[in-house]
Amino acid sequence: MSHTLAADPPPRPEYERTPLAVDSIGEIVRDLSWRERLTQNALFRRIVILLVLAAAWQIYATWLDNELMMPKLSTTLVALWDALTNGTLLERTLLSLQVLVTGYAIGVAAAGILVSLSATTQIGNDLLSTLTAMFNPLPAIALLPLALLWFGLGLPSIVFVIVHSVLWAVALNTHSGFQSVSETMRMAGQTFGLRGVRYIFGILVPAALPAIVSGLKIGWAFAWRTLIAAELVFGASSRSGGLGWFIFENRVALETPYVFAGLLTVILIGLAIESLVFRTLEIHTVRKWGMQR
Amino acid sequence: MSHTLAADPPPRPEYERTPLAVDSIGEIVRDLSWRERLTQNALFRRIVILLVLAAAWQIYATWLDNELMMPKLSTTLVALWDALTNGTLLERTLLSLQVLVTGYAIGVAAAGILVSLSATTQIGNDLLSTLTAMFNPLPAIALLPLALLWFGLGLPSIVFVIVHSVLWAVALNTHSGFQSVSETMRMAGQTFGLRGVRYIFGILVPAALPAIVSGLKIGWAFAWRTLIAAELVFGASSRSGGLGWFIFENRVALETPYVFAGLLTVILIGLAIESLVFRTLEIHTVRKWGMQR
Amino acid sequence: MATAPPRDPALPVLSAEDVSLQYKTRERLVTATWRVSFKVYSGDRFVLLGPSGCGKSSLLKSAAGFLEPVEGRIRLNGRDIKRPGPDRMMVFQEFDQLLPWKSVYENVAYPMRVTGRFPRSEIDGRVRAYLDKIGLSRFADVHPHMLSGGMKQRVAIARAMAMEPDVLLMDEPFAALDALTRRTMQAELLRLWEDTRFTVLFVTHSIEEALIIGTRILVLSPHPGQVRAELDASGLGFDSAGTPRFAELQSRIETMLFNRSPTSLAEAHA
Amino acid sequence: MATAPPRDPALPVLSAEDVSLQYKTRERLVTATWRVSFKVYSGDRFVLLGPSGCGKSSLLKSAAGFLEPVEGRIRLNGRDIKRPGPDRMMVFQEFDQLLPWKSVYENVAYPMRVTGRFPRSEIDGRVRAYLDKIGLSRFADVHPHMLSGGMKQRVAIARAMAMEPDVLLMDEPFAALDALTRRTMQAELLRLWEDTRFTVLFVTHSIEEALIIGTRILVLSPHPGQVRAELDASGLGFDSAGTPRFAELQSRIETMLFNRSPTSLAEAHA
Amino acid sequence: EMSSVKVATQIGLPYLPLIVMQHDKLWETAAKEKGLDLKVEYARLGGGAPLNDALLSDSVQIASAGVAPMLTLWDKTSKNYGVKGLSAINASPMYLLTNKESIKSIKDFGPDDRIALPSIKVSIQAIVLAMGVEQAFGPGKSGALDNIQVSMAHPEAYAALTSKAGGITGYMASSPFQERALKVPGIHKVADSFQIQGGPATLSVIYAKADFVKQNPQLVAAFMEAQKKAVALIKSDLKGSIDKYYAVTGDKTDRAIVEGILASPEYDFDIFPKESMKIAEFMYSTGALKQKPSSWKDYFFETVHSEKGS
Ligand SMILES: Nc1ncnc2c1ncn2[C@@H]1O[C@H](COP(=O)(O)OP(=O)(O)OP(=O)(O)O)[C@@H](O)[C@H]1O
Ligand SMILES: Nc1ncnc2c1ncn2[C@@H]1O[C@H](COP(=O)(O)OP(=O)(O)OP(=O)(O)O)[C@@H](O)[C@H]1O
Ligand SMILES: [Mg+2]
Ligand SMILES: [Mg+2]
Repeated sequence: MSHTLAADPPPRPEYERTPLAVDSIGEIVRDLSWRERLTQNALFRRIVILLVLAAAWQIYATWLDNELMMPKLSTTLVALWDALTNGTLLERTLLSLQVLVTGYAIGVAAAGILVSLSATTQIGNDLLSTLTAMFNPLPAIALLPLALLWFGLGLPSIVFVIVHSVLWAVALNTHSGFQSVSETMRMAGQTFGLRGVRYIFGILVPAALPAIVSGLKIGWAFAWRTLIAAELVFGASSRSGGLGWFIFENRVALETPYVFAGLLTVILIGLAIESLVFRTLEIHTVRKWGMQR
Repeated sequence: MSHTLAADPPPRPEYERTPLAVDSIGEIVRDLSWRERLTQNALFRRIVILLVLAAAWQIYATWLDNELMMPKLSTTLVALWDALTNGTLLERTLLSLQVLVTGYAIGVAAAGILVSLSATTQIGNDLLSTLTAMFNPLPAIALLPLALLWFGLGLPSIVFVIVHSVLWAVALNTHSGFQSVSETMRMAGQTFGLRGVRYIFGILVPAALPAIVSGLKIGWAFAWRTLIAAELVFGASSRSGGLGWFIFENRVALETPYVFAGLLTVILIGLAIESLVFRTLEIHTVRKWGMQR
Repeated sequence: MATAPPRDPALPVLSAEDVSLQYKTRERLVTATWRVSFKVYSGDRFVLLGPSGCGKSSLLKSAAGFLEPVEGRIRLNGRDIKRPGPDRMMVFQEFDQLLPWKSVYENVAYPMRVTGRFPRSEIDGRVRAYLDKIGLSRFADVHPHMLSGGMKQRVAIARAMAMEPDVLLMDEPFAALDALTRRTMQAELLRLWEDTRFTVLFVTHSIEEALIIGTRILVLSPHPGQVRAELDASGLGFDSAGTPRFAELQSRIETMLFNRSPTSLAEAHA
Repeated sequence: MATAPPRDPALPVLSAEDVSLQYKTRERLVTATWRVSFKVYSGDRFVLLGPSGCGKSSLLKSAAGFLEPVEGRIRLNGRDIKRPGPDRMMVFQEFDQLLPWKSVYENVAYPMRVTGRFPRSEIDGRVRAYLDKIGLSRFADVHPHMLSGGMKQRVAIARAMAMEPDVLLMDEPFAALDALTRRTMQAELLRLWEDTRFTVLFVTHSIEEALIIGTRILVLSPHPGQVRAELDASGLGFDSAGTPRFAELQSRIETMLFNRSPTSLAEAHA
Repeated sequence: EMSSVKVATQIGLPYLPLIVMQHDKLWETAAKEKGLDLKVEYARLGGGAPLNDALLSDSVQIASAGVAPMLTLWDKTSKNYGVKGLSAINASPMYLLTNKESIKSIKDFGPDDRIALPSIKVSIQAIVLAMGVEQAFGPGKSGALDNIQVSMAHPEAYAALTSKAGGITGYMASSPFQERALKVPGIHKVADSFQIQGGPATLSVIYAKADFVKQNPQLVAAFMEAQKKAVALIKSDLKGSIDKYYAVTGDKTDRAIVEGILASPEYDFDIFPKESMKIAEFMYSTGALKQKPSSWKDYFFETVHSEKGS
């Protein structure tokens, strides 16, 4: 880097101005081309992505030509429509959602308690990290005997297994979020005399919200996975089979389009929850607060 | 709040002092009682927790007195010892670990690519959030047909399923971590002319490390869960299967102590990985950097 | 609400006795202050003055109850300070002390709400009055991330002052403010003090500000901080800026801090 | 490594033409500056002076390439500024601009490494020299979270200055520094400028500092920032502090900023 | 002809002939005699559905599972892959067990009872039980006990029945769980599948895609020979075959129990299907099969047509 010393800046006159009294300046809008407008529309981009994925599915399945392994999207949609109107898909989905929401709520609440303990006491901290390291990797079948013994057959056992899948993920993320709260923010909260639960909900939870939300998202997804798997493994009786059972039944009967219709239901619900619940939550909290872009 | 105006503070003499030249002051140590010392020792606290859990297991199982549903810890330990020395547990665990690590590594790498895309382009961002919302809730069985079609029966298919379970969780957390990086830190990185991959690895990754680490932890746990479940489905090819198959075989043979020995292996590995890998990582990064307490 | 214990005005509100503060991390041990003693009496406007890194913020944090001395003791009204409490409000040096999830209004109102120090009905009025004083009424419902650095600091100042705490701890509160705003804030602080005679512990880098704000000035030596001098600055205010006592005190402090005659400073430029 | 384009000294390095800056969020629209024009020539030490919240930081961010004007244009060497680059180093107002995962040494060395602006062999020497200048050699291998506020700012200053950029953007870099350190840093900046004649765009709240540091001073009106005046301050330095020209300029600016006679300020206290 | 094939089974005693084949490399040997070099890999999977997927995706060439999954697969693939049975493996009974003294027949199960079985509605246990229910409650009433059936894997069902946990009072089992359960005090048999199906009936079968059978006639012939040989070996040397079973699977089940089951006259290995039509007809009547086979030969390859079957 060679610096040739610049010549002195040119002499310029001084000046003074009287600023205009501009009390409120409206939005200054630049013209955007329709292309910019379109690409800046999140909904549009999302729809494009979905269409591309749908086309990929249809084309791959057509090329594969193996309806028993992978039906075409069109076939799946027909099956979905049929299962919704003539079949029991709706009812089963609702049943599953109910179990799911119950398990999810309990899991999140349990995570809240565990993390609150760990945020306030040293032993709670150790307890959380030890329990998480131990139990998080355990597959649901490990819990089967306990679930059976404690809750017997049916929904409570599935709820128990879902709680297991939600609890650790949410707790881990929340805990890590709490740990990352800046020292200044903590101190600010403490000077207000906040302690215990009020401190956790007044300072730590909002400050760690980005981490909590992504924990909630992961927990939600894992709750689904576990639900579908758990309904196959145990507890399904003819009265109470949910979406998981719907998929399993059709799989055994080799009604593959219906299997995919079931899976498509899971996908669609996932999309709906993400855009209606989580995105809305994010927009009205962490984004509005400038904690996430 | 009533304020009685305080009397004026008492007059005091001014004074000046010459500060001592204290070049280096060593650590000023307060005496700690042995109780404080013990409770401040993380290892000790952890061991206490483990002992309490072990005792709870032993007592509950003894009270329950149902070896088929839940064997005593002592019985399980005997079975574990037997399976390790006379049986194939070690070999199977190693096989599983190998598959696990492969799947985990691929999953984390894939998450890295996806998140890098989403950090640099708007469409990548939409792609990530859409894909995650769609695929994360899908249970592994949904992937079986694809896995079989693409990879056939064997380890690659299990790896594929594990990748699925790791990918989304890690991607979600990393993405959320990236989004939470403070504007000032981003701008600082950009003034150095960092862009693309160098910007991601130079600024975003270290700045989002707490979130990434908890994503890695969750991913690791779910890789285990998925492995155990997938090994049941994919079973054992000519050679012996992994840990999941070990658990399944013993379950079918009603050798419950061996089932629990297998699960105990999962727990012990979980503890080992947490304290050796993740904790070490945290201590040498985010804690050292003051990003987490 | 803690009713204030009956105070003997001859006893200090806050007393530091041979306070050494250390930060311990895995790799390093940093001594922030070494055997610092001082006494703050009720109604004092006590200024901590010293070079960057000499432990001023650390002393303030210790007084707030966030940092336990490794040696010596720091006491509030005769009792060892164990933890933070709403009787001591603190304005931090960092800009991220506002709660990002609360609007400017809510940030000021929140401590009053949670401590119950004021009846609910009074809170709104107080918040509005203080927002007015800091000139941010128009930004009442804006979230902190939309404020400039100086605006954030002003909100933090309003938040602390509105609480009318018994002890107000301020860590370079006006450093990010322009000359005019700074003057206004200083004047506001003095006016409030006239009204309610709380105790202030104030950290600043500006000698002039120290003289205007402070009644007592504690000068600290460079890292690790030790007491260099304690000076009396009572009776000095905005209007004394030109007076000989002001100038004399100013140059005395400059000598202490710069450790050479103040005029020679210009040489640094040559 | 961008080789600097041949420059006509009669052309400005940086020019803002009717720049309006706005922040848009879902709930609110904030206009930071409105139709601000100025020209910075090569070798200028250009100071932005104005009340808190008037858009100084926003203008600096816009010059750095982080904020696109909604109206008007801001140009560097005749080209529209599209994105940040290592030819413009910036010292931010916030304390969290250091990379927490790098030691003090690494923080200063890092930009030099990644831009390749200096040969590898030179870097170590430069870093040590600058750490020495800011008085933090003893803290070279400490991580930023273990530094005091002022120490952090000093590291950021060293980081920017060590890069010897063509344009140096500094947002209240010395606000968190004590009087002595501040003087030293100011002197250091001036000495460096004498050596390499880079261009500085400098934000400050202190009128005195503006006069010492600046060759041109742009005075902005309160929110939303508009140009109030552009003044010539060349030839003023530390040693001019007592001179009539210094005092005259100072009071002229005070009048502009305070919008009333500077003496009446003391009344704020009464 | 292919030089390398994969065979998939599930775990359990029914697959003993395949295990003997694996242990003694019988298929390889038989192929060699026909001048073919063959490499065989045996995989054991944990369920019926993945087994079907494996076959359909050509991950394996030969699969072995219960009669019911084979029939479903035949029904669904008749127009493309033409999956059919190659041979039967074994005939063995399944017991309906209970831990309630008061239950003596299928009719005695009340609304508060719970019958555990692997995969309600779709497993072979569920189908045979439904046949039994129809016999007990009358034509068209095969679903009478549907409401008290619950899906539960064998090990859990066994544990629940024997320890009276989770409200399980009935369990449609199979070997070796049923034999073990009967040794537990308080457990007794209510019905068995031979009773319901009217005699010894095939439980597990071997099946493959039509393409494989058509394109590899020699291999298939060699396979049949090998299986016959394995069956003969088991019949002549049961103890030795059990040794092989333990060597290959590493199963930990008590040897006395295994020997007891295999020595029982009800447990028979045979390559010819028995009573499979009853199941097929029943599945057609409940709608599980869309097409009605006119005879068992519709869903078995000619490999076993020449002999008697049903
Ligand atoms: N990220 C942001 N989002 C929305 N508005 C903002 C943002 N940053 C600044 N503003 C607004 O823009 C205006 C100018 O802010 P800026 O930070 O440029 O002021 P400043 O002159 O640097 O003030 P200070 O001296 O207090 O630092 C302020 O009114 C502020 O509210
Ligand atoms: N969290 C911390 N961990 C370790 N050391 C720290 C920490 N905070 C401060 N220090 C060290 O303690 C010493 C005093 O810091 P402190 O923040 O009290 O200084 P200060 O007087 O407030 O300085 P400034 O005027 O620059 O804000 C410094 O040497 C600093 O390195
Ligand atoms: Mg400080
Ligand atoms: Mg600013």
